[in-house]
Amino acid sequence: MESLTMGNLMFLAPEIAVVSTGLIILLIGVFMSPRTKNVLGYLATLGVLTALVLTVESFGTNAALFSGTISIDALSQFFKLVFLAVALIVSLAAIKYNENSDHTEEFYTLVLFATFGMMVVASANDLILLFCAFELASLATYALAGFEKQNARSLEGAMKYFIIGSVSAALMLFGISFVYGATGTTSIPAIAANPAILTGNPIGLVAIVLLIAGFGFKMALVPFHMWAPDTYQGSPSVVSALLAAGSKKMGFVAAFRVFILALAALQPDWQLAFTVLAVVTMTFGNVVAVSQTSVKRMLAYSSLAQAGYIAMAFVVMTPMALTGSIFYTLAHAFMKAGAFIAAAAVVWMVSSGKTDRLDIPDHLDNFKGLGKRMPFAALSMTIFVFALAGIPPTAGFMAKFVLFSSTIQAGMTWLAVIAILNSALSLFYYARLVKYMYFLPPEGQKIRMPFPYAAALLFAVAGVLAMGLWPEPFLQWAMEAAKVLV
Amino acid sequence: MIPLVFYLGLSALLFSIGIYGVMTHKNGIRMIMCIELMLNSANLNLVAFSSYTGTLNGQVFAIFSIALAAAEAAVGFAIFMAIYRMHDKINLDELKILRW
Amino acid sequence: MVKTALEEFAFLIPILPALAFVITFFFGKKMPAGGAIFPILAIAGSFVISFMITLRMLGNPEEVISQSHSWFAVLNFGVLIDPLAAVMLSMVSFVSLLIHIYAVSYMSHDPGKPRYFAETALFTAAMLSLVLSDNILQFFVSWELVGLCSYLLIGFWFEKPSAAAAAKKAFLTTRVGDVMFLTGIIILTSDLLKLAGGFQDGTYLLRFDEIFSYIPQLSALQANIFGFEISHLTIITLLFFGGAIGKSGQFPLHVWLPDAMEGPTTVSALIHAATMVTAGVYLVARTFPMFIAAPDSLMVVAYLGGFTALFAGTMGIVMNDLKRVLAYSTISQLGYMMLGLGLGSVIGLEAVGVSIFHLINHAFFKALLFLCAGSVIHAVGTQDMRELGGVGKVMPITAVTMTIAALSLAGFGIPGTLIGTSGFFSKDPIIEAAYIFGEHSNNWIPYLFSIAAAFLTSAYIFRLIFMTFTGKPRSNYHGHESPAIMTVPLAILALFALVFGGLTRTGFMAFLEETFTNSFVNLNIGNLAGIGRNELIGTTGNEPLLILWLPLIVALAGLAIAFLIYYLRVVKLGPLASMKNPIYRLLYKRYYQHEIYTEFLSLGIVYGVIAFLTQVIDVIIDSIVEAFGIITVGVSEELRKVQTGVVQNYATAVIAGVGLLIILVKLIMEVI
Amino acid sequence: MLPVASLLILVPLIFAAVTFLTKTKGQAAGLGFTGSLATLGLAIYAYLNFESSTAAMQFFESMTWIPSLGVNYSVGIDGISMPLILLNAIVIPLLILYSWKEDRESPNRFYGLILTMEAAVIGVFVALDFVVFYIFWELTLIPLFFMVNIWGGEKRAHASYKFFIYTHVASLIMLLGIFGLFYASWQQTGIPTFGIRELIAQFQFFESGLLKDAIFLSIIFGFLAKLPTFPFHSWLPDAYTEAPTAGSVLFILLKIGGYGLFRISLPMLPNTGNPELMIMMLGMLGSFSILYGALVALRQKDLKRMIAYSSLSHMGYVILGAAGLVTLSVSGAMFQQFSHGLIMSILFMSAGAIQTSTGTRIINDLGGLAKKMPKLTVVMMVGFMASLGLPGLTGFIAEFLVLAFSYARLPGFVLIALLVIVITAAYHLWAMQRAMFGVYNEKLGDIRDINSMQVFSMAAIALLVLYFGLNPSPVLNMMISNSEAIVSLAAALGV
Repeated sequence: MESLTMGNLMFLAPEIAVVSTGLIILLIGVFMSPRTKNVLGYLATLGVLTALVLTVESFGTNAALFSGTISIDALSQFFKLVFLAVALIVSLAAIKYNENSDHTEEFYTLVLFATFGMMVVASANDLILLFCAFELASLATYALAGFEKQNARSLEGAMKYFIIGSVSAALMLFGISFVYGATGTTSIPAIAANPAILTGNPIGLVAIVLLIAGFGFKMALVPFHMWAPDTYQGSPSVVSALLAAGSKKMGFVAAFRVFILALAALQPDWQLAFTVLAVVTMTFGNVVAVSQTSVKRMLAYSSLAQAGYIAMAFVVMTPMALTGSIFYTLAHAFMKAGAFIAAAAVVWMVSSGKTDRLDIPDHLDNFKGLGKRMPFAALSMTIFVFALAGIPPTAGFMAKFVLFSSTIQAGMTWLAVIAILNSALSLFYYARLVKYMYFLPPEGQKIRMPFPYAAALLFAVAGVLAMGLWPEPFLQWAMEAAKVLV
Repeated sequence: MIPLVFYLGLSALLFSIGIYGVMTHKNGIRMIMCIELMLNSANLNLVAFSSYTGTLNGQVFAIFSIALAAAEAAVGFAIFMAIYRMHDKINLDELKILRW
Repeated sequence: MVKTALEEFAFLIPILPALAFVITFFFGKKMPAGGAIFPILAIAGSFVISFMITLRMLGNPEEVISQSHSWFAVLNFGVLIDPLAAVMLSMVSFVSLLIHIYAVSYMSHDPGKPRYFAETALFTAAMLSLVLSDNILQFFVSWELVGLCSYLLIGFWFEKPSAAAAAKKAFLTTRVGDVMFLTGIIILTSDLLKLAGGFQDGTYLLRFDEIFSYIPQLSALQANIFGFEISHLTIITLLFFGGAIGKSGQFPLHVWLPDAMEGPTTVSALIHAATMVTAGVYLVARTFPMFIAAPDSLMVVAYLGGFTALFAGTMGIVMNDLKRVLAYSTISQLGYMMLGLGLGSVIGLEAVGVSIFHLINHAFFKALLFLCAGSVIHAVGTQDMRELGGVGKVMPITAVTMTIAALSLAGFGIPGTLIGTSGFFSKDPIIEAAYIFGEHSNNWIPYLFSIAAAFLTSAYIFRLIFMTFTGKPRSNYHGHESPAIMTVPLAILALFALVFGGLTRTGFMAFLEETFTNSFVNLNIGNLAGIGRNELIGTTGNEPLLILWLPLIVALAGLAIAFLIYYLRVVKLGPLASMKNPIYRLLYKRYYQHEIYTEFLSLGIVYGVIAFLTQVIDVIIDSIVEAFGIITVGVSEELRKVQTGVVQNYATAVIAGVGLLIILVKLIMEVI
Repeated sequence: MLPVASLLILVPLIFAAVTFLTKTKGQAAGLGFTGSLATLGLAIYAYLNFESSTAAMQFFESMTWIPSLGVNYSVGIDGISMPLILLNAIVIPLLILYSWKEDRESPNRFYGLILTMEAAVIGVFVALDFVVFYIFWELTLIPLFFMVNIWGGEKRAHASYKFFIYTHVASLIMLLGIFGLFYASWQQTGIPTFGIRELIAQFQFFESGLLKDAIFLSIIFGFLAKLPTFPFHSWLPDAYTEAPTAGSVLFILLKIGGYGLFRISLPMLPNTGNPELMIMMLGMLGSFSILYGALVALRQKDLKRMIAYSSLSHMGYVILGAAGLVTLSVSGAMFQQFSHGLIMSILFMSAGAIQTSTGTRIINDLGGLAKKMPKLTVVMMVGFMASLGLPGLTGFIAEFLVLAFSYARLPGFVLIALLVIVITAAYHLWAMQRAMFGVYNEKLGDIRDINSMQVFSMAAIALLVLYFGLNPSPVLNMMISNSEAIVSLAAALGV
């Protein structure tokens, strides 16, 4: 039990940066008038950026803090990178979203606290901490999802998110309690140390499935996904970006740590479970996405499918596969966050222009001729959807490239074929979006793109293309992260 | 001393009741109560295990989770308040604009 | 091979007209007479060169001109002028020259002059290159090009639907033959590669000497088709002959030639009488060593040729269209040439001499016939003989020259002497050869064919003469004699049609005998015949007197009948020559070829059935692909309904998911 | 020595990027044309410095890209790719000239996409690393997808989806094969590499014949669907027909399927579990495509659709020649790719011109156009004659080589192909007679002949068809030295 020194506090510098920014914003926000509150957005962005830099700085460091409840390793750092990247995009875009609202400080505080929660989950090495951080992130995002108190959709989305979220929290806690009961500890390494007790008895299986349900809710794996489409569609686009790109990954990192590290002994069981879930999820997501008319809902289903791909790592379980899916999480963070921000831009355009249909602001028809109305938004959206479809040279392609190839390496050709057919199918609805944006006549005049959206999109596009054209460094990091797991 | 199985049985029972409630009830408040029920059954588990395994993590954990449950309830009620303001009732099954 | 300045120019023979084509095609519009002058000069040049070469070659036939250049891969293009090629070159360039001159006037009123002269020039170039090609591939290339020009020129008046249709028919029908020819070449190529064991440096695959040098091995290769052991050489030669059938309008691929008369008459004269249609005969003559060394091939040639000669005659006798009669006569004469070549199985190399001799003479008198017909049509404006009559009075020169041509075609002359028309000296030997063949193999069919055809020939040609030039005008036309520029070529041709045969008979034969024994190839036809199981016996000219006279007698008979019916009109064949008479109808409908080929085979079977079925398959394949999309969308539409929007159901789903997952994993774990 | 291979990709790409930013049509067309000319210049430079007599890789460049996956950016040019690069570099400037006078919405996109396409296609040709290869391979989809969708016909959306997804699936299956190749060789050598030549060289050492066949088949499927060949052609007629003229021509220049066949599949073929069977399969597909395409084309009412099917029929020769696996048959197949590119460009340009001036493509609604459009008729005649394999034009050289030299190995299939020649002639002449000859259909009103730009571009291509038909050696020799290399590989294994 080592004392809390300045030295090892430095390892938490990113987290501290995020939290303190959040608190500061909360404090000073109270004394600001709505017009001046835009500053907060930039402040938050700055804070996240700092944290991002600090995280990248601290790559390659390994440490165990607070009597081993927190472990700083490649895995945690990588996922912090993911979360911070998303947080950056979101807070940039949110500057426009929060224009002249007097709840700006609350919004940013919630975003930052949610990010903090995710970051802690990424490095949590003890089930208690993991659960608490998980809940922290969840609670913050519940509030965010329902942020538009006057908007029925937002509220409904938040409600569903909340109910299913807390149910699965309960399931998770129940599962954890069994694990604890069987092993007598909550520390992940310790659990891994004495697997014997779990393997034999049936509650091991129950515990696993309950945990899968708990994490699967965040990962949005079928059938724990039901909330996702509604919430993604209902809640403000920037929040949807945070949910789809950020908190989803939190589910994955938690699952990585708990299953692969703690419950390695029960691999056959959860491997099997994940096989079913992955296949069902990717297929369901892609098939249902085909018939969607609300773009955000379509993106929601597509992110189901993506979750299915990422979950293939639990099935294949080779270093390559883990590298692939970890790489995929970052790629997906950029693609999906970017896509939602683009949708946000369109929603803003629609609500600012009176002509278009407002009942479903993100309806496909509102994307008609976007190439003419908001060229940059259209272009970046095109890049994102083609990336999601895995068309080179984008992050999506590289991610699929590594992940799918790993299934071949592991000799699971059948899985590869399923995944490939799925990604071919996904092209169908992505291409349709492109068609609406470029091939249909615009209904309305050209609109200047607000800077915050532009900046956020630019960052996302940069990420997508960078990971597609120069994947080497990211791959290296992902490999390092994967090493932690095997 | 009461065998562990009893505790587990009880918590399982509570948990099932909670599940049943979540699945059947329409009213938001009741649902939250059911969820609390599920959480608490888990807490019961934790405490029972902790006393049987002789480690304290369980009890610590239980306290944490109680706190979290409270926070959760708070957020939940906030959302329901907003819903209530809009619809004058919180029958959750009637909120289905978002579907398909 | 002695180098002389002359053969340095050999390559110019085809090049000059080709250049003329380019110039006339692009700049003809701005020039007088549509730039006819260039083709005429160019072809004159080609004629001079070829004629001088021929003259020199008469001196020492062993010294042939042969130049080869690599074209691509192992194939080459080149010039080979041996006696056979020499005479053909001279004839082609000469006739083409005359017809070009004639055309200056004949086409004078046509706006499309430049195109016409360009295309005929191109044709001449292609034809000449065909004649002097030293390898089978170049031969085929030129072969196709003349086909193209024929297509273009038949369709010269493309606004006329009938012309466009005829052009297409001609191209397609000959195409059938061409494909056989090409197949032959392809089989030959792969056989040669097999025999030569890959590519030899320095030698050009597909050059005639190379091909001929492998004849024995080729003949030795056996293929088993439907249980018959057939020599590759036979297959190849028959496929070549297939090409010849198409080009030279032999049965059953002759149908295009009569329709081809839709083109300008000069075109018919040049392409569909004198030169192109004889390419088939030339092909067989050119590859004669292969034919004679291939068992049974020459037999087929003989039968088909003889049959065509008769078959076409029967149709010629009922046609009322001036040019169609001539067209059928052309087919029939080409049949004679084929027959002559086919009889090489008994008279050996002499066959080449005989039939090429007939080819040359035919070129003269048939071109003459067409040009005369042309001048009649040009003057009178119709080519339906039922509307003509008495044209002789207004167009004396035309009448005279045409009569000479007719005599030559019918083959009048006194056997045993040197008195007689060209046709006589070249046609009778063929008939005699047929007799020898019959005598030797007790198989008189070819002979009967040829005699009967001879009778029909004189019958239909004099029917034409009488109907056209004698009697009263049967319609009010305003004829006038054609200008000198047209009549002079007529006169020249008439001269040749009259005396060429008589003058050159013996020398010509002897000259052509040298074709395959010279500095290029040196073959012993006797041995080759042995390989082909053909025994050569004797030569023509010493048969019983009756046999020598018989052709003349039947010709006279034909003349007499035509005279009675169409000049004196003492015999009325009202019912006989009416549609009620089934035989007449059969002939007049040309044995229902159109119905059988065009409507039944092409439109019915190929287009209507096969292509249709394929299209159905295509639709099926396509709809399978489409089905994927449709099914996916449908499934999606249904599956999205799972998302009811009621939160309790969502919770239920979660719980159910947990339950199911536990059971599933449990079960599978048990199984494994 | 310039790094030509890379420049050939970069130059059009850069010009494309700039073109997208232009505002007026003048700028767009001008920039596009300059860009394509620059590319042509590079291609000619490459050709002049190209050594035809060797099969070795020339203008080779390589640099590491993703070391952890053994991916290198390596490019080079040899006798297989050089002619196809030339083909693209030559036709695309002419294509831009052809469409010079057409005014259409957002020209900047139009010309930008054309250049992007050129870059992508050339990228496929020069790529020597499977990843680079695949990236450009997929990249070719996007410009065409946009082309068809923005400027296409009525059913453009449907057609473009069909094409996009169909070929994408095929490419993904190919990608699986590539993965298999990659890992199998990684296991053996212990070094990860995506180098095309290295992997192909390693292919023969794989133990399991089944694995080999699986890899071979899945890779070749991608190529066959792209060529395309019966029965994987359903996307072709719709896409070719609905595309704007420029799009159809770009489709025609998209010779990557056949290229892959020669670059990747043929060298692998002798080492597969059962080479004879594979050869038979290819031969069958080839001759069936020839027959099938011709028969279906025979019944088409739509001129463009007929041309599309005839293109299918012609591509059959590529497969047949490849299956022949004799130096000259393979060269013939390669030459067919080259000649097909030129000829079909003329045909689609003609069809496009007819549609723009008469407003219809239905053959029976046309008639007697020769009277009103003499210039077009002449060029179109050359195209049609070349397409039906008239000697003296490129089509014949290719077909003769393929047929004559595949015969030894696949006589039956060659005979089928020979029969088809008549059908081919039939539908070409039928269309010619109905559309161009006969009485002018007055319902079409007063129509204009093709403009001078179009005359120039089409005539230029026609002259190339004629020139390479009379003197194929310049192109053919490059191919021969490479086909020798391929065939000797096979011969060494007694295939």
